[in-house]
Amino acid sequence: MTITINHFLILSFLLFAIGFFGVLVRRNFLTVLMSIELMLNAVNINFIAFSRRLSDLTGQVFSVFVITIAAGEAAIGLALTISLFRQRKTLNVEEANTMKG
Amino acid sequence: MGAAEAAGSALLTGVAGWLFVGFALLILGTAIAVVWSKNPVHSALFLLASFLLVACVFILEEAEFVGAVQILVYAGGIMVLFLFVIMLVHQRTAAGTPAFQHQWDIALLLLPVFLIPFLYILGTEKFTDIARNPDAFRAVAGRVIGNTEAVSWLMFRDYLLPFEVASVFLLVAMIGAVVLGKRSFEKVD
Amino acid sequence: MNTLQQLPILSIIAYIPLAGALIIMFLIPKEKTGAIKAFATAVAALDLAVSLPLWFSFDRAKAGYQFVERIPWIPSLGVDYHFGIDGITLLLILLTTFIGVIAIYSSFSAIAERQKEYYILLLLLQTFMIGTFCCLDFFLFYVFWEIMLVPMYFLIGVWGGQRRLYAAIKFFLYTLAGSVLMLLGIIALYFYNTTGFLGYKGLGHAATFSVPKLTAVAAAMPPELQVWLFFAFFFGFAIKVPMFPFHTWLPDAHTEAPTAGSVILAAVLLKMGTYGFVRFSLPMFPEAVKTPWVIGTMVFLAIVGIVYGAMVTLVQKDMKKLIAYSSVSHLGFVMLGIFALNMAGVQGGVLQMINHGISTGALFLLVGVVYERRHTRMIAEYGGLARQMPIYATYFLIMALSSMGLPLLNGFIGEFSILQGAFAKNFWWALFACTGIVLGAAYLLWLYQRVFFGELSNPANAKLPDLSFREQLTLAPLVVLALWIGLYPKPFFDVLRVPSENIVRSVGGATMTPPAYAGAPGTGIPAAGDLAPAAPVPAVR
Amino acid sequence: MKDLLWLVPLFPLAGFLVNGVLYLISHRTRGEAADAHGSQGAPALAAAPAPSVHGENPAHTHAGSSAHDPAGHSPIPLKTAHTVVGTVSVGLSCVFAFLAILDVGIGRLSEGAAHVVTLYRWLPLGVNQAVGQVHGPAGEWFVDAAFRLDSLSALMIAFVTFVGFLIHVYSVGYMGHEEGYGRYFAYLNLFMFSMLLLVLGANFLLLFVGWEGVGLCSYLLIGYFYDRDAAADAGKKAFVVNRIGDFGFILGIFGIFSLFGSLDFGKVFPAAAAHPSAYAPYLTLVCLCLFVGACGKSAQFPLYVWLPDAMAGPTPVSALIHAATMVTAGVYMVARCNVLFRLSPDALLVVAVVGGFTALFAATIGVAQNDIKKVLAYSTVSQLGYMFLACGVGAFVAGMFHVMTHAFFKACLFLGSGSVIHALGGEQDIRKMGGLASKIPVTYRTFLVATLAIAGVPLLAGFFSKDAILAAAFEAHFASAPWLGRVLWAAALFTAGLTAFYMLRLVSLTFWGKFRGGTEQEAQIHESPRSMTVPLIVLAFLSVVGGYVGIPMVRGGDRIGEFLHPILLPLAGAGAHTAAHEAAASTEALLMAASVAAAAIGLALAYVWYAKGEGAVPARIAARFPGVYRAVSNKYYVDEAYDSVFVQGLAKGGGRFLWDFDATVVDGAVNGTRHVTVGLSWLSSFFDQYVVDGLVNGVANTLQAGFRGFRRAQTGRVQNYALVMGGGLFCLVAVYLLFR
Repeated sequence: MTITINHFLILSFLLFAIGFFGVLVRRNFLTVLMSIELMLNAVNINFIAFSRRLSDLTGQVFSVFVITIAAGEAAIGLALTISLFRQRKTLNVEEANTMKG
Repeated sequence: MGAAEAAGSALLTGVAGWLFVGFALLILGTAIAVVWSKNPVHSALFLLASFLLVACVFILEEAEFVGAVQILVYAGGIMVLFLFVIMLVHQRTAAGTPAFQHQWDIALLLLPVFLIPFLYILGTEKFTDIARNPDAFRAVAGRVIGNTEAVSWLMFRDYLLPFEVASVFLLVAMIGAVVLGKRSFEKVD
Repeated sequence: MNTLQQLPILSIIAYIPLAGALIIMFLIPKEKTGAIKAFATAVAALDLAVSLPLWFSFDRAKAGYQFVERIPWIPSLGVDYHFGIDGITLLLILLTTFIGVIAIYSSFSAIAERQKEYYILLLLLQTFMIGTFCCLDFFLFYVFWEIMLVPMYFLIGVWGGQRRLYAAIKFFLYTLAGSVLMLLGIIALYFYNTTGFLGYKGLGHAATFSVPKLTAVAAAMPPELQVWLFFAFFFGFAIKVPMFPFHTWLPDAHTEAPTAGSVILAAVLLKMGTYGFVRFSLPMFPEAVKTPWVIGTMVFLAIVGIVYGAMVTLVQKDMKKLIAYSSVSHLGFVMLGIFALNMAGVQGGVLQMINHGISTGALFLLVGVVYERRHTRMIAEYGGLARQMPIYATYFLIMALSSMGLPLLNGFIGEFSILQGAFAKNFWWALFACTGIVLGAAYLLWLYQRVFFGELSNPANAKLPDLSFREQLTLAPLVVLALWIGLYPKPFFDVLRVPSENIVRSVGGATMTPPAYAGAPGTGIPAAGDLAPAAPVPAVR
Repeated sequence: MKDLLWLVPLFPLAGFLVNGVLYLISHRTRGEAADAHGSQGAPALAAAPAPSVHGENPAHTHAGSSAHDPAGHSPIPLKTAHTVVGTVSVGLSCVFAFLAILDVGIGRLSEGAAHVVTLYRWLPLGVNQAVGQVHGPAGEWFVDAAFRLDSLSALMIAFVTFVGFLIHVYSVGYMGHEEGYGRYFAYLNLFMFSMLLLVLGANFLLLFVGWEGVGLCSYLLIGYFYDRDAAADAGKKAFVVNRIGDFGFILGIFGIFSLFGSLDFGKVFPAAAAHPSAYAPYLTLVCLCLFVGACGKSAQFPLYVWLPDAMAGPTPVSALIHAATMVTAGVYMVARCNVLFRLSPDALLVVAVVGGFTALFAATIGVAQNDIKKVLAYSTVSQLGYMFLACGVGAFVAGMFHVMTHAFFKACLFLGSGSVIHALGGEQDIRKMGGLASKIPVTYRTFLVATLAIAGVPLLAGFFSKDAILAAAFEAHFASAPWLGRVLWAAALFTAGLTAFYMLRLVSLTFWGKFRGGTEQEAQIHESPRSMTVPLIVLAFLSVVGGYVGIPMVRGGDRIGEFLHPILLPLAGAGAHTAAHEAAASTEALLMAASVAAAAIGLALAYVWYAKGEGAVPARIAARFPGVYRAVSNKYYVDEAYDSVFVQGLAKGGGRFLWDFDATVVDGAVNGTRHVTVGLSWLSSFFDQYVVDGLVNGVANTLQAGFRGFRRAQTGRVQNYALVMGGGLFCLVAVYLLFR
C-alpha cells in the first residue's frame, strides 16, 4: 500500500468535515469545542504531510503554533462555557441567542 | 512509479502504508464518535483517542516533535481541561433533548457540497509524493542531528518573533479565561 | 504682534469643552448633578470668555485667514492639522460659544436623568462644532463634520420626546447620506489635484487636503467637472441646511430633541450647511455657480423653501414643529441671499445665519419654558397666557417679532439685506421671496394669538409661574443681541465685509465691475410694460 | 436746538421703556403675590376678563378691577407714574418738535431748507452696482440712521405730536380704570416714537422702520383687550393685511435702492428730477409697489378691511392711530415720493382711481352702519380715499392739507364717540342712543362742530381742504383717459354728499330725539371728566380754524401751499402734472358752490329723514331694496370673501395641502427607503417566527432546507452563522477555482 498525498488530503478533509459538522449541529457547547479541536487536527495533518513532501520544516513549526492556538482557544472556550453555564444553567448553544434579530 | 519518485525515497509504502490506513480509519471513527455520542464524557474520551491516533500519524510522517507536542498539549493539557470543565458543570443530558440541532440536515447537505471543490482539486492538481531531501526533517545546516533540534533551530531563529507573539497570546488567553470565569461568579450572585 | 496671535487660540477655544467633558467624565461622580451643572456651565462660560478676545483682535481689513495654526498630521496623505478663521467663521464661532453657554444653562431643570452624560455630550458637541468652523483642511473638516452627528444623535435619541428614536435615526441617516456624497466630492477633488480620476487628468501636485489650496485648484477646473462636484457638495450641505426637498428630517429632529438640543440644532447645526455653501461651494465652483440652470435651481429651491415652509408652518398644531418649519423658511432666505451672488445678498445671508440662530434659538428656549411647566407643546393646550405670564409674553413677542423681521430687531437687517441683494439680481426672486415675509407675520402672530391671547380657559394654565430669574438670564442676552444687531449692525457688517467681498469676487459678482446699469444683466428691475426678468434696459444717456 | 431733533422721537421711546419696565415689574410682583396666596390667583383670573359685548367697558371693568386689586399693593402711585411718564414724554416731544421747527425757521423751511441730523451709519451693504448714477457705477450702498426736518416733516411732527399729546391727556381719563393702564401708555408711547420715526426719517428705510413700528403698535393696541377674541383677531388681521401692504412697500424700496444706489431722500429725489427720462421707465413699477404699501397702511381698497375691525381697540387708540396719524402715513409717503410719482403718470392714475373708488365705496358702507365707531371708521376710509384722490390728480398739497384737517376733526369725532361710549357705560350701537345732547353738552357741541367740519360746511376746516381736492380732481388731466378727471370729480362730489348725510345721521341718532336705551342706563349718563373734555374742545376749535391756512382764491391765503411748496410742487420740468388747482377763479367758485350744494343736500336729507322722520324713509328704502340694503350693511361681503378665498382657501387650505404633501410625498420619499427596509425586516422576522415555531416539524425536503438555512440567518445562534460562513467559504473557493 503506497500512501500518496491524496490520502492525507482525504483524511484531513474528512476529519475537518466531521469536525465542522459537529460544530454546526451539536447543541452541547463542550462538544462544539471538541469538534473545533478536530478541525484543527485536520489542519495539522495537512501541514505535516506537505511539510514532508516539500522538505520544509516550516509546516511543522506552523503546526506547533496551531497547537498553541488550540490550547488558548480551548482555555477561552471553556471559560466561556463556565460563564454560559453560570448565567443560563445550560450548555445548550441554542439558548445563547441574545443576538437574535 | 516513475523516475522522479525513484530519485527520492517513496513515502509510506508497505506496512507503513497499511498502518496509515488503519490509523486513518480509526481517526475518522473516533472523530465520528466524538460528534455522535450524547454524553460529553464519552465524547471527550473519543477525542483523546483521536488525538493520540493523530499523533501516531505524525510520527509515521517522521514528525516526531510535533507528535510529542500533540500528545503533551492535547492529550495532556487540553483533555484534562475538558474533563475538568465537564466535571465542573456536570451536565446531565436531559432525556428528551436531542443532541443535534435543527439544522443538522443542512449541515449534512453541506458536506457533499464541500466535497465538490475538494474532488475538483484532487482531480486537477498534481502534488508531488517525493521528498527531495529526505533528511530535511533532521538536518540543521546540512548536518543531520534530529527532528526536535531541527524544529527548535527554525523556531528560535527564524520564527522567534511569532514564537514570542504566541507566548503573549497564551498569556492573554490565560488572563481572559480567568476574567471570564471570575466575572461570571459575580453576576450570578 | 499681540499675544493672541502667538497662542493657538482657536485650538484652545475648540478643546476647552472637550477638556471639560473629560473632566466631568472621569472626575465628577454622576450623583453630584449640581457640581456637574455648575462645572459644565463654567466650562462653557470660560469658552465664551476665551473666544471673545477674537472679536477684538480680529483684523477686519485683512483678507484671508487669521489666527492660523498649521501642523502636519498625516504627511503621506497631505493631511494637516490646519485651523484658521475669517470674518464669517468668527461670527459663527462666537455664536457657537454663546449659544453653548445658553444651551447648558437652560438645561438645568429640563434634564432630570442621566445628567452627567447629557452635559458631557453637550460639551463634546461644542468642541466638534467649533472644530468644524475652524478647520481649513478637508480631511479634518470631514472628520469634525461627521463626528458632530454622534453627540446630537444621542441628545435626541436619549433625552428626546416620544418619537425620539425615529427622529434621531432619521436625522443621523439623512445627514450621513448627504455627507457621504460630499466625501466623494472631496476625494474627487483630492485626486484631481494629484493623480487624476475617472479619465480626468490630474494636476500632479503634491497631495494636500488644504482648503485654500484645493479651493484654488477647484476654481480652475473645467466647468462640467465643477458642476458635478458642486452637486456632490450640494447634497451634503443642502441636507444640512435643509433646503426644500431635503428638509423633512428637521421638523422631526427639532420636535423630538430636548430644548437645548433644538436650540443648538437651530442655532448652529443648520448653519453648517449654509456655511458650507459660503465657504466651499461658492469659491470652489464659480463656473458651476454661474451656470444659469444651476443658480436657477438653487434660487428656485430657496424660494420654494421660503414659501412652502411658511405655508406648512401655518397649519402646525405643535409649537416646536411650527418653529421648526419656520426655520425651513428662514434658511430659504439665507440660501437666496447667498445665491444672489452680490455683496448685499451674501453679507445678508451670513448675517441672517446669526440672526436665525438668535431668534429661533430663543423661540425654542421659550417653547421649552412652557413645555417644562406643562409637558405639552400643543398650541391648543394654551391660550390667554399673556395674563398669567406677562414677562414671558413680552420675551416671546420680542423674539417672534425678531423672527418675522420687524425693523429695529435683528431679523429685519438680514432679510432686508438678502432681499435687496436678490432684487438687484432679479425682480421676481424678491417678489416671490417677499411673500415669505407676509406669511411669516401670519403664522407667528397666529401662534402668538393662540398661545397668549383670548381667555385663560384651560385650568391647567391658571397657575403657571412666570419666568424665573434663571430663565430670564438665558433669554435676556439673546434679546440684547437681537436689539444690537437690529439697531447697530455695522460691527457685524464690518467683520463680514472682506470675506464677503472675496466670495463675491470669486464668483464674478459685481463688487468692482465697471458701470453696468445700462442693459447689464446685473440689474433686476423690469422696465415699464415689460416685466420679463431679462428685459433689455434702455440706455440712460 | 435743531440738532437735538433726535430728541423728538427719543422722548416717547424713553417713556415707552420706563412705562414698559414699570408695568412688567409691577405685574410680576402682583403675579407672585397671587401665587403666594395660592388659591387666590385663580378666582382673580376668572374675574379679570369680564368682556362686554360691544367694545371696551370702562365703567364695568372699573368695578371688576377694583374688586380684585390685591390688597397688599397700592396701585395709585404706580398709576400716577405711568400717567406722568406717558403724557409728559409726549408733551416734551411736542415742545421739542415746535422748538426744532422754530429753530430752523418756518420761513427757511418754506424756502426748501432741510435740516438733516445723521446719528450713525446703520446698514453698510458694501459695494454694489446701481442702475442709476448717484454714486457712480458701483458704489457703496449704505443706510444711515438720520432724521430730516423739512417743511413736510415739520407739518407732520407738529400735528402728530400735538394731537398725540391731546389724546394722551384724554386717555388719562378714559383709560383710568382699565387694567393694564401702564401697558396702554407704554404702547401709546411706542406708537408715538414709531410715528415720529416715520415722519422724521431721512430715508426710505427709516420711514419703513417707523411704518412697521406703527403697525406693531396698532397690532398691540387693537389687541389691547387681548382676552377678547374679536380684539385679538382684529389685531392680527390689521398686522397681516398691513404686511401685505409692506410687501409692496419693501419691494418699492428695493427698487429705489437698486435704481439709485441710495435710499436717502436728499439723494434719490434730486437724482430722479435730474434724469427724469432715465428713471421714468422703471418708476411705474416702483411707484405701484410703494402705493401697495400705502394702500395697506392707509386702508385703501382692497386692503381697507382691517380698519373697521381695528375699532375693537380702545377709542383713544382709534382716534390717534386709526384716524389722525398712522393711517395717514400712506398719504404722507406718497406725498413724500411725489417726485417719483409725477414721473409715472400711470401710477398716478392708479392712485387717483383707487382713492376715488375707496372714497365712494366706503361712504356707501358708512351709510348703513349702526355702530358709532364703525361709522367713523368707514368715514375714515372714505376720507383717506379723498386724500389719495388728491395725490393721484397731482394735488399733493391738497392731500396733505386734508390730512391735517382730517386729523383735527376726525380725532375730535372719535374722542367724542369715546365720550359718548364712556357716558353710556360701553354702549356703541347708535340705535340704542338718542337724546344725549342735553345730557352731555360739551361732547355734543364738539361732536357737532366736527361733524359739520367733515361734512364740508363752508368756513370750517374740512371745507377748504375738501374743496381743494374737488377742484384738483375737476381740473385733472390724464393723458391716457381724458374723461377720468371729471368722473373722479363726480364721484368725489357724490361722496361729499354721502359723507354729510351719514355724519348727520350719526349725530341725529346719537344726540337728538329720545333716549332709546334702558332707564337704568339713562340714569347713569354723565359728562366725561375734564381730562377728556378739554382735548375735545381744543380739537373742535382746531376743526374750525384749521382750514384757514389754506384759503383759496385769496392772494397769500394758501399758506400751507407755500409752506409745502418746495417739496410737493413739481420740480422744474419733471412731469406732466402741473398744479391742477391753479384753475380760473370763476371755475373754482362754481366748483365750490357745487360742493357746498352736495353737503347741504346730504345734511338736509339726513335731517329730514332721521331728525324729523325718525328713520321711516330709510326703512322704507331698505324694505324696497332688500338685496342692496343687505349688501351694504354687510359691507358688500368683502370680509367674507377674503376670509374664504385668502385665509381659509389660500393660506390655511394651501398650508394644509402642502403639509399633507410634505408628510406624504416629500417625507414619504425619504421614508420610502426606510419602509422598504422595514418591510424586508418584517418579512424576515415573519419567516423567522414561522421557521422557529412551525416549520421545524413541517415537511423539509432538501431544496427547501437549503432556503431554510438562509431564512434562519438572523437567529442569533452562533452555529447558524457558522453554517452560513461555511456556505460562503464554499462559494469563495468555488469562485476561486472557477476563475483562477
